[in-house]
Amino acid sequence: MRGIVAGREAGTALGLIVLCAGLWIATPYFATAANLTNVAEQSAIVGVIAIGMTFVILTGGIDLSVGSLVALVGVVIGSALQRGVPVIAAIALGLLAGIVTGALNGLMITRGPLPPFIATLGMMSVARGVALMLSDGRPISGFPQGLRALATSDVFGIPAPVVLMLALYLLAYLLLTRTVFGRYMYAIGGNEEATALAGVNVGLWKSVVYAISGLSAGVCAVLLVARLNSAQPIAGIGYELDAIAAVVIGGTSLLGGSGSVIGTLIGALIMSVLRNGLNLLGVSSYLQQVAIGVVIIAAVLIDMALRRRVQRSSL
Amino acid sequence: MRGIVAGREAGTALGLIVLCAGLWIATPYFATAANLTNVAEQSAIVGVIAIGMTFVILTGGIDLSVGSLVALVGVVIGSALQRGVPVIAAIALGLLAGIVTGALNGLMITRGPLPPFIATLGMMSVARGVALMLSDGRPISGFPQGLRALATSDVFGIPAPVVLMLALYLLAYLLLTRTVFGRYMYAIGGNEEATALAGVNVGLWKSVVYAISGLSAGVCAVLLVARLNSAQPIAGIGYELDAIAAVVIGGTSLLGGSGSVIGTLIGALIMSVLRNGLNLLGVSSYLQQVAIGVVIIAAVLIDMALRRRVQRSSL
Amino acid sequence: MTTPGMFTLRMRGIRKSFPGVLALAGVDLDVRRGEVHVLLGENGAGKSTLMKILSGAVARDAGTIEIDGRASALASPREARDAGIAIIHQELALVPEMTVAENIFLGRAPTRFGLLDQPRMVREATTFLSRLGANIDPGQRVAALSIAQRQLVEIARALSLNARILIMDEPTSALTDRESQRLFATISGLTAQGTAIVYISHRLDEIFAIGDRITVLRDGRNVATQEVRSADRRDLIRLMANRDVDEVVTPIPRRHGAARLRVEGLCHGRTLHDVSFSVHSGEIVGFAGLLGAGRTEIARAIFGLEPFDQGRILVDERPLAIRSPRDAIAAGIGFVTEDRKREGLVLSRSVRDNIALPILERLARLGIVRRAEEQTTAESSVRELNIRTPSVGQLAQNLSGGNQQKIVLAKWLATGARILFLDEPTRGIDVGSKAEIYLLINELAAAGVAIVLMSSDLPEVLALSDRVLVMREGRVAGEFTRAEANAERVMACAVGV
Amino acid sequence: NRGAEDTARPTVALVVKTLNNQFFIDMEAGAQAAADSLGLELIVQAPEREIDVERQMQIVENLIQRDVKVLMLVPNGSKEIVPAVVKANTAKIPVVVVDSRVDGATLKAAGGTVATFIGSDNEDGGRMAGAYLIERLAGSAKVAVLEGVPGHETADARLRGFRKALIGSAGMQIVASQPANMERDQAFNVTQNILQAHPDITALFACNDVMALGALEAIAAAGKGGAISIVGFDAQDDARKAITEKRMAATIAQNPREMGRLAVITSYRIIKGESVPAEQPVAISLVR
Ligand SMILES: Nc1ncnc2c1ncn2[C@@H]1O[C@H](COP(=O)(O)OP(=O)(O)OP(=O)(O)O)[C@@H](O)[C@H]1O
Ligand SMILES: Nc1ncnc2c1ncn2[C@@H]1O[C@H](COP(=O)(O)OP(=O)(O)OP(=O)(O)O)[C@@H](O)[C@H]1O
Ligand SMILES: [Mg+2]
Ligand SMILES: [Mg+2]
Repeated sequence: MRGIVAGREAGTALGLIVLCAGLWIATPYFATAANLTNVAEQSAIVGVIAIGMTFVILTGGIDLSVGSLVALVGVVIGSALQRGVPVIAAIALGLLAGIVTGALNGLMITRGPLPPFIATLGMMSVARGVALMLSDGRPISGFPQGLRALATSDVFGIPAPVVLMLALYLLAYLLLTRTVFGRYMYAIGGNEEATALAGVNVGLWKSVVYAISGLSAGVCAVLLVARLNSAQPIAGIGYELDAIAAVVIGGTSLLGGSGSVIGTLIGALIMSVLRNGLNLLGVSSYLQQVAIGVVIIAAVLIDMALRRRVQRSSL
Repeated sequence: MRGIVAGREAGTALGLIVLCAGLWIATPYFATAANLTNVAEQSAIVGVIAIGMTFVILTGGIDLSVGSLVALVGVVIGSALQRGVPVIAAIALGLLAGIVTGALNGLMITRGPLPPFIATLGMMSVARGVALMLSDGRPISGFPQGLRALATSDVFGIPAPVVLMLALYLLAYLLLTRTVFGRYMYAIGGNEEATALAGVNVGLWKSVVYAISGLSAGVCAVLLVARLNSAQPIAGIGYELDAIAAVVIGGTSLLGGSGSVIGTLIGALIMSVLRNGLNLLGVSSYLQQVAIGVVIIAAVLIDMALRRRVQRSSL
Repeated sequence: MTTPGMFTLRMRGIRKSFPGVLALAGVDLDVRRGEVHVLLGENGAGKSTLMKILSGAVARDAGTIEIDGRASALASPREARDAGIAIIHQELALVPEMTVAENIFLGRAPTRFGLLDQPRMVREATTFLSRLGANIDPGQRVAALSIAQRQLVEIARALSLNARILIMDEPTSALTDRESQRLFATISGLTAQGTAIVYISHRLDEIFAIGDRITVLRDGRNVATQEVRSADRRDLIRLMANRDVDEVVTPIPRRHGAARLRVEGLCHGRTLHDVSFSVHSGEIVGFAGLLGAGRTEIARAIFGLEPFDQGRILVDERPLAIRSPRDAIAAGIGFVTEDRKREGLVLSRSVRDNIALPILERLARLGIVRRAEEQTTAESSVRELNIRTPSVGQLAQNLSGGNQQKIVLAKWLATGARILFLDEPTRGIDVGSKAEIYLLINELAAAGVAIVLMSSDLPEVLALSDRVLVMREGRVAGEFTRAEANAERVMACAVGV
Repeated sequence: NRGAEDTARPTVALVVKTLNNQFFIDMEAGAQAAADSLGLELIVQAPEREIDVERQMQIVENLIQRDVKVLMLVPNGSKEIVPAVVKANTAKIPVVVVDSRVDGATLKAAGGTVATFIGSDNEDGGRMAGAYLIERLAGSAKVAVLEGVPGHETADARLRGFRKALIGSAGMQIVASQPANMERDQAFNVTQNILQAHPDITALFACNDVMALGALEAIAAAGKGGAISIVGFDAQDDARKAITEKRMAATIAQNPREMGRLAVITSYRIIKGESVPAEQPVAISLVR
């Protein structure tokens, strides 16, 4: 198993390396320290959501509501700050909103029981609507510097958002590989019935997973608000697809039960390196869409091919 | 089993009835012949795509590229007409483009083999880019009346698009329930390995299913172009989600293997009745989003509950 | 130390009905501490349902359960486990993507400071597996195991719970003699420590070997409970089937025609080495061997499921390139697979659809299924193998294990294959139906079908086969005619002494 | 192979809201023409979605890495884009703002500067549209409005302008105001539905021509062609055509080509070291 997981990530990693090598040759602006930092920073936004999404997908589910949650949490934080709530409190409030909404998804899915796709599709629409109502559809801005610092400050030259993202990925990695909860996620995704028969409280753990997804959407919202120095009710549209793409490019199976959070990180990097490269090369924005599609497909193809190779040789 | 299928649709149907009853009471404008014709006409667009989507989902797959295919096919037809190609030929050309792109999806999925989600996500981006390139991002318009007639003419007062949609649903229903191909779709979705072991050429049939999905996106494009009297490279954004929602609201399982196309039709109607009602009631744009989400969830909940009831009482 | 004879478990008036089926119509069951209590009954009698209720997997409609005199709800698997009840499921309940060790400790993995204790998990898994004499790597993914190996993992898991009441629902259905013997040894060890065991099996010999008392169910009702000592085989069968069943297989006299299938020098990775054999029309060739000897692999390779490295396959003496099951079926080959859940059935579809699947093209005109014909075909197969189902419209997943197995058989019989591979064809099938199936196999052979029988049930192989080939570590280790073949010789050859 | 990069021609970048919208395609055309005549290398980039500020910010950040000489920017969010502008400032890249303004207060607070603003005010455009309808319908009409993407600034500004214009005259009554997300097919459906509830409307204002044209088809399909005065925004070719055919009443022209041309010329002057005016208004005009 270890071997295969390693192999899986090797596949995605290779994809990333190929991409970077290509860009390094194609343009002198890519392989500069400044630009690479810049890329890492840009990957943080979707990268953070993708953590929760990895958990959800590992259990065989999906969460389409994250994009709207980013907006909702952002607006909650924004209006809290406007009412003079201290930054820390406002952030806590926002994250709480994210967790609660996520848990609500979990409840609908486990108690309903609704297909995750439907429950979160509905929530996607509801959360967006609520975000718009809370903010009257207007962006909220003018925040204390404390918040902004989250986006601007850095640790030994590494931007704070990147540090935060990496820390969260490390945490998620340990959670998945070292804890009972982690094994449950794999088990539920692999064979929910068997897991329930083994006496695992599947309903509870699934709800927790969706709550975590809500939380990671919340963290993303914090980063986004700090970055744009404004909370927008229409933020985050389409993030769910980017996050899912990162997860699947990272080698996690949409059927659940197999995958890794490291792969997801690489997947997220592939996406932002690609976008960065296309901008640097000044590719026409139409051609960019074609290129993005092609690379998503190519990345997974490489991954698959390499994984077969690994599995065969592991006999 | 017959009983259960009937029950499944009964559930969705009940949802639709409840919704209509509510609107009928809430506004005098809803239950008019003219308005109901409208609703039917508006449901045709997504309704047609949802047919192909039902097939894809029945086999355990998903097709995210349909929205972009609508744009691509539209642009192909549009530019053909501009170059003076006769209407019939232009339409044929467009549908062919749809089939080919769909088959391409199928090929990536069966030969790659790529997860349907990834293959079609990539295609979603590629097809959109190509549509934009073909049209320079500009809408194409000014078409012969022959095309327009597709949208404006009617049969005994029933708009042509509605007639076409109903005809296609009848066809799909027969295909699923009466033909070998139909059985294969259910079998593949239920247990692909066992089906292959029974000597079914799974790869072939899956490719056909995606080609059909491409075709139904093409037909939708024709209706859309005729309706708007213009071909737009940004048409169809988000249609994939509407179509999937219609399918799942219609009681088809995203895991594949069980579901029905009649349910999908009802699901599509629910979506357009809802949007229509919200407009008639003049609900604020923000509240509309909340309402849409709530209804999607409620519809499926009713469906689920009733289905359990039916199964219990089917003694 | 409690006095023997005191009840550990008392179930009273257990009722359970499913849509269209009354599975249990008020069943009683008493199990004593330290005894092996056998549950006997035809396919669909209600054995598994009763045990699923006892293990908290299924909710009962009515009835009470007492453990050591205390009433217990047993509303969830967790509750049952805490009450000291462990179960080996008939339909293996494992997580394919996870390792053997992880499966064994699923739901109660050992931890240190809240973190998983991987090494300890592997260590303990190894001990339980070796206690069963199974050399399975605890780090291996379950998906890569054969059905028999999976069954051993399930057993190891149940043992690791060291429960007071241990339910075994057909634990040996895919095991060969050797593993079964090891299991029985383990069982007597447990009973000696006072563990009560509820044992379900369709292999009567086992029951006489290890059982203390027997409870017979029929159509969800108690028929009898008696001491094994005083029990008589024929009576038991009559109690189960409510009719007389002739167990002795009398081979129908038949002529062996030309070689239908000839396999030459088949090699596949580490599982098959230079396997050669031939099957003639009207002949039944049995494959014996230990678990993992490579029988299933042969069938998989020939059926186009595993691209083999070397070797030729000739059908009617003409070399064939078989790349997919489609090719195999076109060449008149059928394959009753050992893993009905994963390879045999589309569980979410009806009995009808499952039986018709391989022959749909034949049942159709211009791609339109002739439903009347489909219906009659399905119904006649259901009658022929008396599959217990309310209707052919019932979903396969709602049938009992044995009846599911019968569907797989029916499906392939319907194709009218001229060469038939049967891999564990009677796995989990009751005595009565077994006899019918044996008869059927004989009739097929008499009708000129070439049959390859792969079974872990040695008596079965010996009774049916005209020739017996013995596999050992992927090689054909020996060949015996019906006259030469007997249990001792075959086992000796299989083990390699 | 740096060949492509270090041509003698200085590189300038134009980042618009999206290139799926005719308005910005025209702006690009105007800019490209000017760039060619002035011998400038022009990069045009845009997010896929017109409302995606964060993507636009990424594009700006990336182009800063490519050290373009001047950055011409059509912000997707007047306040949200400020951090990106500041980044450009720190990279010593002059910023030319086009069409939509960067919020002055926020910019000052963040210590950022822009070289100049070229464009016209969406709110004025909305007001102009309103005024025209009042005049055309003699101050009395039941009006339907097609809103843009809820919460999107450009459309909201136009809407604000339109509403303000109508405040004065009591006869002008907005009976329905619904979102159609700037899309043609949604505009068609929403209009169809509005006509059911309010068959008696005599005027319709859409926040862009794409929606206006969708409404046009719906009204025609309902057999009300000509009975309802439709006013759009952006003056797309199709809209101009519909107006000459008397199927549409009017639209607001912001002249994106001129904006693009002016932006590039300004950039050229900045590179040359010349000083440029802080405000370069581009006339809005009513096309009728
Ligand atoms: N989930 C279910 N839904 C509907 N019917 C069911 C379900 N589970 C079991 N049954 C029916 O209940 C009856 C008893 O099934 P059960 O599995 O207990 O039989 P069994 O004695 O274990 O048979 P076998 O020896 O084949 O395992 C059968 O007729 C079966 O079809
Ligand atoms: N479906 C399968 N997937 C992967 N490996 C398998 C599969 N079936 C068998 N194997 C492996 O191939 C080897 C031969 O197993 P096979 O099943 O052919 O033995 P067998 O003689 O059929 O005994 P049994 O079927 O009782 O295990 C074993 O090492 C087993 O682990
Ligand atoms: Mg059973
Ligand atoms: Mg086997």
